[in-house]
Amino acid sequence: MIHYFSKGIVLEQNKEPALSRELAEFLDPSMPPKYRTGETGDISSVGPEKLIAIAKEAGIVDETDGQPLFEKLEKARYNKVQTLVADAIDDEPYISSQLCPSFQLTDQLIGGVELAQKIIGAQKSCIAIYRDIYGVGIKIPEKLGEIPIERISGTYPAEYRSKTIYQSRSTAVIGSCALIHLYRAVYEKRCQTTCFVTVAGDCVATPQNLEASIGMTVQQLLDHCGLSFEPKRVVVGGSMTGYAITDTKSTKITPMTRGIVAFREDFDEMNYTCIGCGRCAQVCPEGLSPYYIYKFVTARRYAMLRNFDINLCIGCGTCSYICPAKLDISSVIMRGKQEYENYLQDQLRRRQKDSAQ
Amino acid sequence: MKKSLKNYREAMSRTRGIFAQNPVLIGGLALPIAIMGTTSLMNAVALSIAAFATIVPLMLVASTAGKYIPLNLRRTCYVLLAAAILCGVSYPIGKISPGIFDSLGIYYSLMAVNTILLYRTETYAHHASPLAAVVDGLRNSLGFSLVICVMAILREVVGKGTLWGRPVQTAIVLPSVLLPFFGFIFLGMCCAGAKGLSHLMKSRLIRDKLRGNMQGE
Amino acid sequence: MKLTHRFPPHIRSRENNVTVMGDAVLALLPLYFMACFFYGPRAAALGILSVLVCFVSDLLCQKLAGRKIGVIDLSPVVTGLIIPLLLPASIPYSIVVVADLFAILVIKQPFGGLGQNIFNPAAGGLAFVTITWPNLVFRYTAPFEKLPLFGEITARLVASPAYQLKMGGIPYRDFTDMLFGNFPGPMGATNILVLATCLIFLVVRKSANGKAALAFLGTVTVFAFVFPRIDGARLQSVFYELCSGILLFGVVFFLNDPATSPKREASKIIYAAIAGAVTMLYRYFGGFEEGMVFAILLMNAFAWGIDMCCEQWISRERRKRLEKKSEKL
Amino acid sequence: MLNSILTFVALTFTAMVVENALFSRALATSKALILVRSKKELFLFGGSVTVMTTLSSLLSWVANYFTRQLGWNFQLRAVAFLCCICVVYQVLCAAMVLKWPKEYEQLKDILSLSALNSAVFGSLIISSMQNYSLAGTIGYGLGTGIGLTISLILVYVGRKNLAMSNVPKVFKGLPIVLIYIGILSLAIYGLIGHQLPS
Repeated sequence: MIHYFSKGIVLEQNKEPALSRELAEFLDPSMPPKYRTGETGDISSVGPEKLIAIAKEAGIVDETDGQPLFEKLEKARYNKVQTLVADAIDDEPYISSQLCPSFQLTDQLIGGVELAQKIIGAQKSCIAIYRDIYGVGIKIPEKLGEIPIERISGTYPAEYRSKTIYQSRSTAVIGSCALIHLYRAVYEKRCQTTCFVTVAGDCVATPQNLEASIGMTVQQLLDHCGLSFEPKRVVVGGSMTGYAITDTKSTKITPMTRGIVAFREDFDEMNYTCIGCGRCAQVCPEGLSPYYIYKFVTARRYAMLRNFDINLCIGCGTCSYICPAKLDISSVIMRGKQEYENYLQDQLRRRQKDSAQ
Repeated sequence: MKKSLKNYREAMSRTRGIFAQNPVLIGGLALPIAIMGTTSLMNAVALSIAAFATIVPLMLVASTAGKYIPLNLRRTCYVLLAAAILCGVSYPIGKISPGIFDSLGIYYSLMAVNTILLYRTETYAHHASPLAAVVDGLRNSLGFSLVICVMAILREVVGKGTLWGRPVQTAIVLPSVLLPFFGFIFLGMCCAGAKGLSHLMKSRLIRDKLRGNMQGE
Repeated sequence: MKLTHRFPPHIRSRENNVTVMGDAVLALLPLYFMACFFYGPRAAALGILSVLVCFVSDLLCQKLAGRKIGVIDLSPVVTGLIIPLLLPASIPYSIVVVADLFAILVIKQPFGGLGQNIFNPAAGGLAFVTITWPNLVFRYTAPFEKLPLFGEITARLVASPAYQLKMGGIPYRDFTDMLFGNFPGPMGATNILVLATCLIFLVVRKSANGKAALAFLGTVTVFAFVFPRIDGARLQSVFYELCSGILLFGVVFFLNDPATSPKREASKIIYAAIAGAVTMLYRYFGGFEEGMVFAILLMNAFAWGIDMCCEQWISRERRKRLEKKSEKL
Repeated sequence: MLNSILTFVALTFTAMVVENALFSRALATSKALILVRSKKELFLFGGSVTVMTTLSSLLSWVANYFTRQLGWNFQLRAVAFLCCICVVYQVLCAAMVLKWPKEYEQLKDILSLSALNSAVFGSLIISSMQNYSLAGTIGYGLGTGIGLTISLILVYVGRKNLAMSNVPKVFKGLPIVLIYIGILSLAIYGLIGHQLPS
C-alpha cells in the first residue's frame, strides 16, 4: 500500500449516488458504432505488434493524459517495463468515471489488463484505486479476478503523486477505461466511439455514470439525466481541475472528459482580503508557498520570484480550496507562470543587448 | 474662491520651500532634529533660529565660492563654517531661557551636520545665482522652522501639558509623547498629512478645472 | 441557462475569514468568564468598551482609506478583546481607550489594514500604554475582590509574581494557586489551565501551530533552567517563569496571529524559538517587569526576513533533490 | 587593563543595542532613508560610519581631554570634535586616493556624506559629554557603528516588505517607513525603560 506524506487535503468525496447506480448507455443514434476490419480468429496466436496495430486502428485514447494507447504500449514495450498499473484512481470529488466501469465491466477490464500485459511483456500487473473514499456503496475487494488491487492512500492530489512514484519505479500507467476499450477492440472488433462520463452535482436529478458517444454536447447529457434546479455553474472535467463552461450547447464530449458537474449556488462571497494565515503554505503538496507567489504575481514583482520555483506548481488547486479568503490562488499562479517566463525572456534579451553594446 | 490650477501651481512654485517641497516633510531632510529636537517649543524656536543662521549664509557661500572647491574639501568647509556660526549664535539663543542647552543636548550642535545644509547646497546652490540661492535658503529654513514649531507645540501640550513653560489645560497628558519613538510616528503622520493635503488640493482643483471646461463648451 | 465563469477548483472549504477569526474570538471568551469570575463585571465592561472602540475606529479608517466596507471583518474585535485581558482589572477606562486607538490608528491601519499589518496591533497598543503609565499597568488587585463597575477603585493594589521575580525575590505561591490563576496578575493571563485548553483548541482548529508553541516554551524553559533568576532552585524558576507574566497568553495569541507571523511551517518554528530567547532577554535585562509585548513587536520585524531566508534555503534543497532525481532517471 | 576591556565591551554593547544610534537617538535617519537604496550602499554606509566613529573617537578623546583643561564651553568643544572628524576624513580621503583611485572616484559622494554624518558627530559628543575613558570612547564609537548597520539592515528588510504590501496612497514612501522605525524604536525602548540623557 503506497502511503504519501500528509501534505494536501482530505476531500469529502460525495461520489455516492453516481457510483452505485447502473452504468447506462447513452449513444447518439446519428453516430453508428464503427467496426474495424480483419478477422477475429484465435487471439492467443496473435503477436504483440499485431495487437498494437489493432489498438491503433481502433483509435483508442487514454483518458487520463490524452495520449493514444498504441503509443503508450509501444513505449512501454520498448522500455521493457516490469509492472503494468491500471489507473482507476478517482481522487476528485463527484467523479467516478474510472471506478464505476472497472467494477461493472470487470471481465472486460481483466481481459484488457491481460492483453496489455501480454503486449508489454510485464511480469506483474495491478489496479490502483484511491483509498480515502468514504461512504461508498460498493465494497472494494482485495483482488479483481486474480489481478491485485493496490490502494493509493494519502491526501487529495494522489493521482499526480502516484504517477511520479510509479514513473520512478519503471512501471506503465494506463487508464482503466482505455483497457476496457482495448478489450472491446480486440475481441468485439469495436473502435472507440464512446467514453465513460460521470454526470453529477447538486443540480442533477439522477447523478449517474454514462457511456456516452464522443461528440455529444453537454446539454444533451444534462437533459438525459434531468436537472432538478437551474445550475449556476457547469464544470467539464474534475470538480477540482475542470474548467467552467458558459455555453452548454456548443461544448462537445471528448475522450478526455471524465465528468460533468453542475452546481446550483455560486460562491457569492469571493475575494475577501487575504489575512495571511499561511494555510496554503501548509497544504501545498509540492512544498511551495502560494502566499508569497500570489502576492508577488499580483504586485507584478517577478524579480522576487527567483527562489520560489513557480514552475513546480502542478495546478492541483488545494491552495484555493483551503483559502479562507476564497481567493483564486491557483489560477493566478498558473497565469503567473506564463508571465514569469516572459519576464525571464525579457531579462535574457536585455542582458544580451547589454553585452552586445 | 475658484482658484484655477495654474494659479495654484504658480503659488506653489513661488513658495517652493515652505509648502510644496517642504524639506522635512516631503524632502525627508534633517529628520533627526525634527524627531528629537521638538520636545518643547523653546527647543524648536532655538533650532529654527540656528537653522536661519546657518543655512542662509551657507547658501550664499555655496553659490559664490562653493563651485570651485573640490568635493571633499568643499563639504568639510561648509560643516566647519556652520559649526563656527552655531558657536556665535549660541549667545543670543542662551538668552531665551537658562536651561535651553541642557534640554537641547547634542541636537543643537548637530545642526552643523544636518542634511538640509549638505543636500540643498549640492543640488541647488551650485548652479544658481547668489540671490536665488539666498531666497531658496530663506524659504527652506522657513519651511523647516514652521514644521518644527508646529510639531513642538503639539508634542509639548500633549506631553507635558505646558506651552513655553506655562501650564495649559489639556484633556489627557501622555508623558511618553516626548520619547523618540513617538517622534518617529508623529513625523510619519505629519508627512502623510502633508502628502494627503497636496493630493486633496490637486485633485479638487483638477476636478474644478474639468468641470469648468465642461461648462465652458 | 445563465452560467457564470469561475476558475478551478470549483468546490471550496467551508472555512472563511469570519470562521477563522471566530476561532480566536471563541478562544478569548472563556478567559473573559474567568476574569469576570475573579474580578466581577468590570472585566466584561472593559472588554465591551474596548471592542466597540476598536471596531468603530477600524471602520472609520477603512472608509477614510476608501476601501469597500461590506465584508464582516472580525479582526478589530479580536484586537479589542485581547487588550483589556493583559491589563489589570482595576485599570481606568481611559487607558484602555488610548491603547485601542493607538493599536488601530497607528499600528494596524497605516500598514494597509487587515492582512498587511506587519506588527501585532494588540501588542503595539499595550507597549504604548506600558510605557506611558508603567505604575498603573503593573499594579494588580488580588483576585476575588469585587470591583465597582464605575467610580473610584479602593481595592488594595499588589505587585504580581513577575515583579517579585524581577526583584530577585521568590513568589511563594503553591502549585494549584498558580495553575488556577488566583494570584494577582493581568486580568486574563493568570489562569494557566484555561489558556492551555485555548491553545489546544486553536491547534486542533489549525489556526495555531503546535510545533511553534513548543519551540517557544522550549527556549523559555532552557533559558530559565540555565540562568535561573531564583538562585539555586532551577526547576522552581522554570515553573515561575512560565506561569508568571503574560508568557503563555503571548504564546496562544501573539505568536499565532495570522498576519504578523511567518507563513511557512519551518520558519514559524525558527521565529518562535528566537522569540522565546528575545522574551527572556527582555525579562532579564529589560526596563519593565514584563517585556513579552516589546519582544513580540521586535520579532514581527524579523518575521519577513526569516521567511525569505527559509524560502531560499528550502528552494536550494529542492533543486538539489530534483537534480539527484533527474540523474537517477 | 582588564577593567578597560570590560568597559570597552560593556559600552560597545550599550551603544549597539540600548542606546542605538537610529532607534533610541534618531541620529542617522535622513541619510539612512535617502542614501541607502540597495544592499551595496547599505554596507558601504554602515562600514564607513563604523570606521569613521572608531578612528575619530581616538582623536576626540584627546581633544576632549585638552578642551576640558582649557575650560571651553560646550559649543566650542563641539567644534573641536568636528575638526577631529574632518581631519580623520581628509586623512581617509588622501589614503583612498593613493591606494584605490578608481573606487574613490565612484564612491566619492557616498563617502563624504556618510563621513560628515549626525551619527558620527553625535556619538563623539555623547561619549565626551559622559567623559568615558579612552577604551570607553572607542568602544562606544564601534558600538554605534555596528548598531547603526544592524538597524539599517532591519530598515532595509522592512522597506522591501512595505513596498510589497498595498499601503494606503497617502502613507506610501517616507511616512510608512518612519512609522515602521517608530514602532521598532518603541520595541527597543522596552529594554531601556527610562529617558536617555539626550
